[in-house]
Amino acid sequence: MNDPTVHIPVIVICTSLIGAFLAPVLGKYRPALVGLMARLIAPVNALLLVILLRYVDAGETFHYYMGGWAPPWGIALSVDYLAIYVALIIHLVSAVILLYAKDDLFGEVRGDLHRWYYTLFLLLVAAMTALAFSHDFFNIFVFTEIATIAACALIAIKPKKECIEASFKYLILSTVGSGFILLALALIYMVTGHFNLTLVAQNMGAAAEAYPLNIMVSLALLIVGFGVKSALFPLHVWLPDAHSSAPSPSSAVLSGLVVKIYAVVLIRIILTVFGGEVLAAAPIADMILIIASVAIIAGSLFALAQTDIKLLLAFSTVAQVGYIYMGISLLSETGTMGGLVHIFNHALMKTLLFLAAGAIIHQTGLRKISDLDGIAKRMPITMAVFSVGALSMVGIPGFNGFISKMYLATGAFDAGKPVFILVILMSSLLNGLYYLPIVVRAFLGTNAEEGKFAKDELPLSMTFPLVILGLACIYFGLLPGSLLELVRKAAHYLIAV
Amino acid sequence: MDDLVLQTITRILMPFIQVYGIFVIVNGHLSPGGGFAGGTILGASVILYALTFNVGAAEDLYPDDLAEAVESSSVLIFVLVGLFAILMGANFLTNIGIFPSPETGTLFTGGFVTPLTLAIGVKVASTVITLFTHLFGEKKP
Amino acid sequence: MTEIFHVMVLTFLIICAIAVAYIRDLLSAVILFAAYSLMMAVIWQQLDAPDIAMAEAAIGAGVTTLLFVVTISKTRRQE
Amino acid sequence: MNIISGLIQNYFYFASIVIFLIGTHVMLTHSNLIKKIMGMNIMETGIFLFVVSIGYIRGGSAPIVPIDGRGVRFINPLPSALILTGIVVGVSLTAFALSLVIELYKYYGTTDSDEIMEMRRRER
Repeated sequence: MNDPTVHIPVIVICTSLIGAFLAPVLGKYRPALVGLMARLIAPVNALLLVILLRYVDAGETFHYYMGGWAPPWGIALSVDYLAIYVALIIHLVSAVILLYAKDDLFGEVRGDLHRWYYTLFLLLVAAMTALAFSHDFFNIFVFTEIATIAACALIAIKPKKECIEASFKYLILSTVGSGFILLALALIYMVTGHFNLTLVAQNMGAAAEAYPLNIMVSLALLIVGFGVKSALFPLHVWLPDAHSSAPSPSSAVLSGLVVKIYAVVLIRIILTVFGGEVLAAAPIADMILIIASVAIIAGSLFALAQTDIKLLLAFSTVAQVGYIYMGISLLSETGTMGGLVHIFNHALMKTLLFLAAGAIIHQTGLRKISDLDGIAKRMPITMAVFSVGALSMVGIPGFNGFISKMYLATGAFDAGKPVFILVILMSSLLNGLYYLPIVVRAFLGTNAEEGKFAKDELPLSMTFPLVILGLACIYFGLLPGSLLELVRKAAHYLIAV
Repeated sequence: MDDLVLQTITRILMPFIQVYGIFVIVNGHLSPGGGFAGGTILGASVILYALTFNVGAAEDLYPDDLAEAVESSSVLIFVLVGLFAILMGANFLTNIGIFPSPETGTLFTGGFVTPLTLAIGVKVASTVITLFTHLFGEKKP
Repeated sequence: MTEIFHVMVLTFLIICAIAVAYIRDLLSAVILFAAYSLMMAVIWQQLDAPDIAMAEAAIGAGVTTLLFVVTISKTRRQE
Repeated sequence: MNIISGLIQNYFYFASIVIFLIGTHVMLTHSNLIKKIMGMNIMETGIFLFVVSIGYIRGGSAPIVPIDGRGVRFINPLPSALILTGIVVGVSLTAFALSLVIELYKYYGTTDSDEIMEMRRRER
């Protein structure tokens, strides 16, 4: 273990942490440097993760023991394809969001709070990365809590009463969720005697035989606990307010990353710890499948009724989380791949849409969809990019949303449940119904002042991330090969156990 | 609250509370307690001071700038000590023997556990104080 | 004998919790909550977890109560 | 009868679940925000009690190695460590929530969630 590459997971988490706690001090004396530091940390970490990926590709996945203590005593990090994949998404997307945040923050957050904004953001990134790598219930609990507090604070930092209210609602509900998670961990610990995921998985078979009630109750509590945090359909009530009222960069990171990381953790626990026997004993996967389908349809229907653009995007997130859960609970390899690919694709699309909506609000102050007639004449680049995101969401071939939907549909077919293809088709239709009118209005509407297409008046720091995300959407729609290769390995890991 | 008796007793009591807090912190690896409990006790002494005099006095005693610096640097110390182990070729937070480790039961047996709990204790004390002054004073939290 | 003591303390805890739920005066509820936390510290000592007992006595009975009192003094006292 | 004897033997579990339920009830049904936060704390302590009582052995001793190093039966320290972290998290959640309540009071002049909802409805 003398190769320094093996330390990369820890280094990635630590650099984010160091950045988070350097930001307030640095921001006091050199305000200009804070943003620069934050914008440097994420890409550098992404680069490190790519190096780690190469290393794992050459050898095999391994576990990293904190302090050199082996599992029964120490805390382990699992360095596998799933973790690296998720961590890569986190750092790439947050790098783009941080680029965008530079100018957008001035409109939404008080100047002296900027340094604290970066602190919270980097803390959130560190906690999410740690969650992706965690191989230990103890770590999962601790970092879930850190991520929750940081996410709530990222909403409440905007001094408006809607934000504070939404943040409070989020806080209370996710505390209930954390309580359930802790109770579930206690029940699992009670019968298996370990916190380490591998050791728990080894003891799970015997424990499930001797104490089936404990295992079932803990499974239910875990699903509810992480379901609240990842806004699984009937438990999503906090999400629309929180995601729509937050500052735009916060909305993007909350909707694009935070919600999904809890889904990943839940899925990792269910598939690797509980394993096939427990899942076979009760129709857990089928139940999640049905809940996810309801989430997809209901989220889209709710979104259809919205008049506020950010609220619409927030409800769309509820539907898209349904896709992720659906893909993975199909329990076929292509289905799992579909769910995992959708994590990446949705992170790109939703970040893009929230940032574009944020740019519109930043520039014009318009939030109502009916006011957006002819907005493309004033902001052509933003609206062109928004259209790319909207078309991806609908799942037009050639954009990345299509790839994940295709895999989901194939997965449903493979799993012998072709009914769910219908759900996917229907939701695509609904997505089209609420996304395309915005695009059509913006380009063809005549409400705004007549005239030629003007140049966007956005600063470069806001246009550039938007364009990058738009190009990425198209690139991964046309050439998804390398992405799919990585996802296939991650899915293998989940299914194999 | 200009009560002479309270103020005098607080003046007398504060060092004892603080010494107890520091004792709990540095003995964290030998006896119950540790950075968290000790840090809270340490912070409570300053809160007692703030309650008997006034919040402004406590803010003068422990200004915001100092609090920010202390909080950030204590976390940084923790992380850097962990990263130092990587530099020495071991895993993160490995207790490498750069600190003296005499026989069991004496104070510095924990290797770098003692400096780490010290960092935690300082951080917690500082956080408790700033929480209080920010909630009680007129400043925004 | 310890069992009887445990059951007594636990009963006290439950009564405290119910009282916190039904008292309209927030300040009284906070004081009851402090008593609850202190009893919790006793239970943790009984459960051989002195670490938590210490943290709970300092945090639950001390800092949390203080924060509640400060908040109530800044807002309304009656529910 | 089986259930009752089980309850009597595991009175710690029983009490912790009762406390958890009281806390959740306070948290979800009371309209006052400060009461909600108190309920949150009570709920958390209920869970903590449950977790710690898992690691408890009757007749064991606290997990501190005595200086002469004799072997005694210790209780399991891992749940204690988890709960210590839980308490830290709990107090930071409480502090954050309380500061949010103060902010809300500045905007609405009340700490009652029903009244806040009413005001918001009227604004629309």
